[in-house]
Amino acid sequence: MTSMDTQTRFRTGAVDMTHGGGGRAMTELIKDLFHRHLKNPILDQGHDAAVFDAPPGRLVMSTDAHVISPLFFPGGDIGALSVHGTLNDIAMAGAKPLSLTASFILEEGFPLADLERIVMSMARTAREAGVPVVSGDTKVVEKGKGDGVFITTAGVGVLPEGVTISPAAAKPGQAVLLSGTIGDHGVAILSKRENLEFETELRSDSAALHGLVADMIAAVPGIAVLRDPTRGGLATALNEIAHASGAGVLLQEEAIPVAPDVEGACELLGLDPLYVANEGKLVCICEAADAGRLLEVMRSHPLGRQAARIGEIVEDPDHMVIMQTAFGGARVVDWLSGEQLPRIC
Amino acid sequence: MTSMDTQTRFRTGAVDMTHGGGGRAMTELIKDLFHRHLKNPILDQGHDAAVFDAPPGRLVMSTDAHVISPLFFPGGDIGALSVHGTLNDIAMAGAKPLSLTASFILEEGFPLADLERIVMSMARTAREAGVPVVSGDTKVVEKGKGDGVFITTAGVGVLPEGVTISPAAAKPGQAVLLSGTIGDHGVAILSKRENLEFETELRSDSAALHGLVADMIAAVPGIAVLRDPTRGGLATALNEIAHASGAGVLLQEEAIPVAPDVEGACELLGLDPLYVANEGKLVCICEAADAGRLLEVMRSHPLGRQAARIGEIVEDPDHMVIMQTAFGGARVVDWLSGEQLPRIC
Amino acid sequence: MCLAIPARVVSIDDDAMATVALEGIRKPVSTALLDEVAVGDYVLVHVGYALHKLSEEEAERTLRLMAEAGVLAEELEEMAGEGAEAGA
Amino acid sequence: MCLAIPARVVSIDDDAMATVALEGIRKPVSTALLDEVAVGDYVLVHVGYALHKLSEEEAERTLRLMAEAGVLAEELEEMAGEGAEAGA
Amino acid sequence: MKYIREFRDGNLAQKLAKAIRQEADPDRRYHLMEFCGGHTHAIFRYGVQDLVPENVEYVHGPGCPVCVLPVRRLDDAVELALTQNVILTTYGDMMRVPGTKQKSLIRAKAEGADIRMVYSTQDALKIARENPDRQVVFFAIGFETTTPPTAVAILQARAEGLRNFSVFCNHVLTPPAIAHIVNAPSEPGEDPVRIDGFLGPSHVSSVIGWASYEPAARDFRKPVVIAGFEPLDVMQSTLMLIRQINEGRHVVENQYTRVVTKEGNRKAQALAAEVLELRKVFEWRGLGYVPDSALRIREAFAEFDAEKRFALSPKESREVKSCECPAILRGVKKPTECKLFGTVCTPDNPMGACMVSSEGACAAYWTYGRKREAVLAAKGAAA
Amino acid sequence: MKYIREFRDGNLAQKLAKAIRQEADPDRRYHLMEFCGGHTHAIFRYGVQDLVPENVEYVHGPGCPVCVLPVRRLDDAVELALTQNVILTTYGDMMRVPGTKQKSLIRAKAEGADIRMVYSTQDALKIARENPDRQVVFFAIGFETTTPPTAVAILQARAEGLRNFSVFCNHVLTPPAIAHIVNAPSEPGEDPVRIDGFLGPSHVSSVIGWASYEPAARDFRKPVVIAGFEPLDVMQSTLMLIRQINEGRHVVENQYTRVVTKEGNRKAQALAAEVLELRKVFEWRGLGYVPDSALRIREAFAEFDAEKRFALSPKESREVKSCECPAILRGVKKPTECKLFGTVCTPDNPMGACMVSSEGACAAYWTYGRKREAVLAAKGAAA
Ligand code: SF4
Ligand code: SF4
Ligand SMILES: [Mg+2]
Ligand SMILES: [Mg+2]
Ligand SMILES: [Mg+2]
Ligand SMILES: [Mg+2]
Ligand SMILES: [Mg+2]
Ligand SMILES: [Mg+2]
Ligand SMILES: [Mg+2]
Ligand SMILES: [Mg+2]
Ligand SMILES: [Mg+2]
Ligand SMILES: [Mg+2]
Repeated sequence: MTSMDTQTRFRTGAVDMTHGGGGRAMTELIKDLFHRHLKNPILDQGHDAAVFDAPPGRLVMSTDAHVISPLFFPGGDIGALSVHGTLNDIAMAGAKPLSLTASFILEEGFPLADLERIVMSMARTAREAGVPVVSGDTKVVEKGKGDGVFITTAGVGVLPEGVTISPAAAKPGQAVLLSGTIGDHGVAILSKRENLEFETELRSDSAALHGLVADMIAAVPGIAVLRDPTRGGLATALNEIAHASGAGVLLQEEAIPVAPDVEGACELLGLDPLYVANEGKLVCICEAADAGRLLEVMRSHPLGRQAARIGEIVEDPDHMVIMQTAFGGARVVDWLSGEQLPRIC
Repeated sequence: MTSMDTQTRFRTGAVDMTHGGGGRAMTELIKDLFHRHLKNPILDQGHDAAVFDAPPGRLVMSTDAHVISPLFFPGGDIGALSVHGTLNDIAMAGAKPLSLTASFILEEGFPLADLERIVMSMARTAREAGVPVVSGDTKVVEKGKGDGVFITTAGVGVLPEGVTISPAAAKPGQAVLLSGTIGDHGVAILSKRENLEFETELRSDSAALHGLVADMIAAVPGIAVLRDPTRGGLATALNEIAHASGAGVLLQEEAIPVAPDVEGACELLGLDPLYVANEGKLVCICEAADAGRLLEVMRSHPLGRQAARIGEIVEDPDHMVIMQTAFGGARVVDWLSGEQLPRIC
Repeated sequence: MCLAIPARVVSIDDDAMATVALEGIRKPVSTALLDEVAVGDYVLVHVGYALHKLSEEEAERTLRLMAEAGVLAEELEEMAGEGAEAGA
Repeated sequence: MCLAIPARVVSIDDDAMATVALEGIRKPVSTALLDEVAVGDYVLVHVGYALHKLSEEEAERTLRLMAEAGVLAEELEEMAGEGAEAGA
Repeated sequence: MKYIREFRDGNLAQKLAKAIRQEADPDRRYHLMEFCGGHTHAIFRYGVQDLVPENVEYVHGPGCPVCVLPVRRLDDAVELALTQNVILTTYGDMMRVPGTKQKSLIRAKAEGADIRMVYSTQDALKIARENPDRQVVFFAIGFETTTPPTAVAILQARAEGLRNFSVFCNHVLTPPAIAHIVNAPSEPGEDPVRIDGFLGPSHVSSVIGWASYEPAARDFRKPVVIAGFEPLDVMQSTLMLIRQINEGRHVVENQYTRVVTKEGNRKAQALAAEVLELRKVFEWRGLGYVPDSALRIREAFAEFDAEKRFALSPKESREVKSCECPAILRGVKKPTECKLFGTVCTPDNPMGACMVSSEGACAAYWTYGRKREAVLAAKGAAA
Repeated sequence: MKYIREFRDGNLAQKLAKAIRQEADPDRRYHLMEFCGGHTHAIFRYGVQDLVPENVEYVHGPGCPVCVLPVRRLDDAVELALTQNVILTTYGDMMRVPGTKQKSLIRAKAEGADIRMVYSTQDALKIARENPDRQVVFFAIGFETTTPPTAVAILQARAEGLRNFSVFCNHVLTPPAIAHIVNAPSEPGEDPVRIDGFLGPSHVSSVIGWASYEPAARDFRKPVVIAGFEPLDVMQSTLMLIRQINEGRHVVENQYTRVVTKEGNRKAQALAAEVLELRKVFEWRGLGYVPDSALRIREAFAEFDAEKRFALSPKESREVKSCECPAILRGVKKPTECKLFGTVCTPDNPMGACMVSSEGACAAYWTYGRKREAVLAAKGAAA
């Protein structure tokens, strides 16, 4: 009989305040759940902080909190998403991700079975991405002070020599590339929202982009900007780039790939696909001369099959995003104002 | 007129769903609040991920979610605490912290003035610690799905050559040192809890320990274990060390410094100071021969004035923590079972 | 105002409900406002209700008229062009 | 059972309440259960109520008795020791 | 997207553009009021203005239910949500509209009010069923299109015996609004509204039928073309209006024949009439008090009428002083003539409903129409 | 910490230890029942057992209000919280006690019940005031010490007209329990309880006065020493008991004179008696049905009685089968004699109340007393 011989009950149990109290129940949960599934030599150190070797190069660091509802959705769940989200932010700096941390805020009453499913999904995702979760944390909040589970991940990566990717680097004349269809993630999520329910075969595009990015950088080390158009969608990512670089963006509506179901759902709900979230797409801005080469590389990667050149960077003292419509007119693609809400008029 | 000319209203406003929507309100909040107060050249890159140079050495990484209530308490607030928490976890590996990330989960309706106060406190704390916040994230959840604000920080540090600190390194015969009084943070928090309210001059000990740790390592590079006894208090930290190392711990009750107000509050509420949280204390385990030298170094640092040798590591196949009481008996200092709750019997 | 979109009825369900499809999207809508509705009909969907049937013949006719107006205009323009040339 | 702790009354407040101090801790407690209570009194605090006054004289007397029992025991032990020695 | 994408075709647009250029008399101006925000939206979203000659001018009308709702009614809804402990359900469109002192439903929600966005009145009923010990109020807005679903919900609530459901009814009617605009004396100092013809409501007409506009066309001698909401519909209707104007005719024509009939949807009309009746007078933002222009819940359904179930305090509602929404809704001013436009008032910080609703003229100007010079310059640079 | 720390002094402890060794007859065993969990706690927390001779044995009694509460009453509280939409307030001690199927209040809370820990009945009143549209129930447990604060709260609620406050009353009385233990026939197959004397309740006695135990001492010919809860109090009382036993006396002596008087706190007694009255019989965990051993709310205060206000369903409550709490509470078995102790049943996963309450004998054995060999070995290694 040691002092650590109880067992967390995953099949029937629920999170309660004792799982966050710093006592044995918490230690058990960490051992039986997090350490078990996320197992790797660095995490196994069992320290509050993880120690690991890093190759030489500048470091890249990022974090994202994940608060999605529903927690499970077609094509993913909060666990996989929280890994992809941070890996992608690191990849968008052109860096190779080295390690991740994961911090959980659990709401009292959350089923342990769901938590285990989420952690297993995180573990699978991290394994597939080849990036270990090296350290973590768990807190429990009272019922009504959380929403099931929030996961904040942070990551560290290392930047190869000679790569300088930044949203401020966009210059007039450069080409704007997009790795695939827009809006898949947002519509997949909406399809499971209570009171909106609709059916679709559409799945979230949630994916880790650092492999694609590595191929792209290998082909064209001088890429100017990479950005994953997540919350706020393509429109927001491009406005951020315009804002950071001081240039304008001119898009061609016809060139932007949109899945039919995304178009359909947006028409039904009164949304604009340009503002709908993606979790496995990237925008790339590069010299016009490199665009063809990059598109080729992107299209030969599974996550870039539908890559397209969607526009260019232009001079614009007001750094706006303008789109030539398929109809033959032009419109401003502005910042989003607040959340996009389904609407009736 | 640019496209970014509105202003977040800090004096009167409150967080609403638009601040998390990925649109302009969110971008404004990030600019007017986070970037303004946390300003540093790395954060100013304005990318989703931060790029920075790192000195050579193994990397150390850690994360903690902070969910404290109340958000403001004597001696600190969630902002300062979230910086200290992660810096300390990195310091407990013996590392020098390089950079932090901060991820906010805001509840709809949270006053922007409070948020600004918290961010300013974070900024001050990070500045004093000499560690920049290099990247961040903000999410907004609906009212009733959060609790004002949760902050998750992550940090990266670099480990000097020759330092190997780990909870598994405790060996029989080594000395157990403690940097000061226990329970100050927990009691300061309790004093502001609704329905428990009592008055005390006591302040949380929330502090960044990496400076103290640097002095200690400079004096004795061969320190075996460092641990900050946070949630679950000293008892939990020592049980974790015993569990990781397979040794036992024998404490001397008389040697453990406890502030009079902590004793008083614990008597009133039926709590045990050994299990009450600290946020600016460390436990150090070292060769007995080094104990005197380390105590001297600790006592000459402002955060270690009351440092004491509180016990030793002993052989124990059941790796328990035992305490010789001032009264003359002995007791097991077990893992905490669930949260410590104020009690009547 | 009054965002409404035509979608095809793919099934008639219980309780005055039907399922409509728009591309791969399938959504239940109320048919309480329609006298009769059949699978294959296109209906105008507004706030979760089928508001009116869409006439496929009329839709085709409208598109034809648009094209014709254009053709007519092109002819007229050509004529105008000739006239202008003639007048030059 | 019945966790209760002596604390000193530092003020008499409104509504049958008083403030007690234990080290630097000050806490309001109900005095509804006491007939009379004055600043300086030590009272036994249980679930936020002052349950009883503590008699300082009796406390001192108890401590004296404890010490005396010890002294007596020591003397007896010495005698026993002597006896043992004597018996050896 | 059958019957949608065809009506957004760029080639057909070029053809219609030519036809319009052919028909439009270069020596006169055509002031066409698009009554509906749906038309406004299509014009800006697709850049229709780029395709019609300079002398064809679209004048934005009051056909946005969000924009015409008087502030007092919104304040009432906010009060209901904040003080009566109800679950207030409403369409997403209303969430960000500023009431007195900029208080919107989204801010009331942040203050703790239980406000839930619904996509359909069916969802509001569902919420009522799931929360039997809470009062659930549906904050109903909209024109004749959106009215029948409200009536159906009330009938269903009665059939189910749902005692915790009620409707705060703000449904308004389009024909009286059109009549009011053509008929209204201009305000002192204001230029009279010049309107040569109307792009008539499309989806409203699918319910009430195009014949409903015949009195207005006849009495005020203005041509009306019932126009679909796709950009080609707008262009074809423009062409039809220009022809009527050129020929001096003023009848109701129906461009949107694939959906709109002369008599509309009789069943929907009957359901609405069973539950709702005319209000003697109702306030419209911009238009003031318009007789016989709105609906209320009939006495027989009084138990489902939130105005009767809850005591709402009389209030001093105030709009932002310099907001020109009223003049814009009457077609007298353009958004760019409001001195708050784009400086104090933006979609992130709207001062009036016209800046919030995606069909509001100010929002449309801001989002799609602002700084057309920059747009054109950018196009030039890219070419 | 005046009047606290002095009574934990290690030097005095050594002196008293010597005195006990002197007085205790090595040829006999002393079975002393510490009635109260407070004594149990002190004995283990400070290591008192290390200081008394081997033939002085402490037998743990039923004086822990959490431990003796029958599962059905806890199940009732869980039901109240889960099905009646009340705010259930209770002392922290009750939160983790397992009911039928291990369902504790903390688990009910995780399932969504609104359960709030309070430190005082004053806090429960405050919650009732702040939530006028919710029913607030105070789940009252405790012996005579904790009873008067409950009575005060009910009187205050009546005075304030607080209509949403009620009490689920589970207060029990110590003298009948003592009588029951000494008097009880052992269960079949069980050794009879051997008790030579009692460490009597300390804080209970401050309310009811030490004279309350005179009948028990006299009738059952057992010495009783009212003992304080500090470790020196326990040791001095042990000495006093040993002397009585050696001398064949059986009276009530008062060690805890600094707080306990012969008659107790008359005002507290009167307040309790105004609101509460004897129950004819009440179930105690371990002891079974004990006559005149508990209190209920008088008819005059019926509106504050949660048992009258809420209809609770009759239920089949079940304790874990092999849990030996009942025998342990009667002093017949030790925790280490329970086969679940330390394997299936631990403080993290308690099977019985005795493992939850910090005053429960099983919890005390686990936390402080488990594996004393290891403790002693460790001491040896360190020496
Ligand atoms: S720009 Fe704003 S303030 Fe001006 S009219 Fe439009 S909504 Fe009103
Ligand atoms: S150890 Fe557990 S199961 Fe055994 S008697 Fe104690 S509480 Fe009951
Ligand atoms: Mg990030
Ligand atoms: Mg991100
Ligand atoms: Mg990103
Ligand atoms: Mg941690
Ligand atoms: Mg929740
Ligand atoms: Mg950490
Ligand atoms: Mg930590
Ligand atoms: Mg730590
Ligand atoms: Mg982010
Ligand atoms: Mg909350």
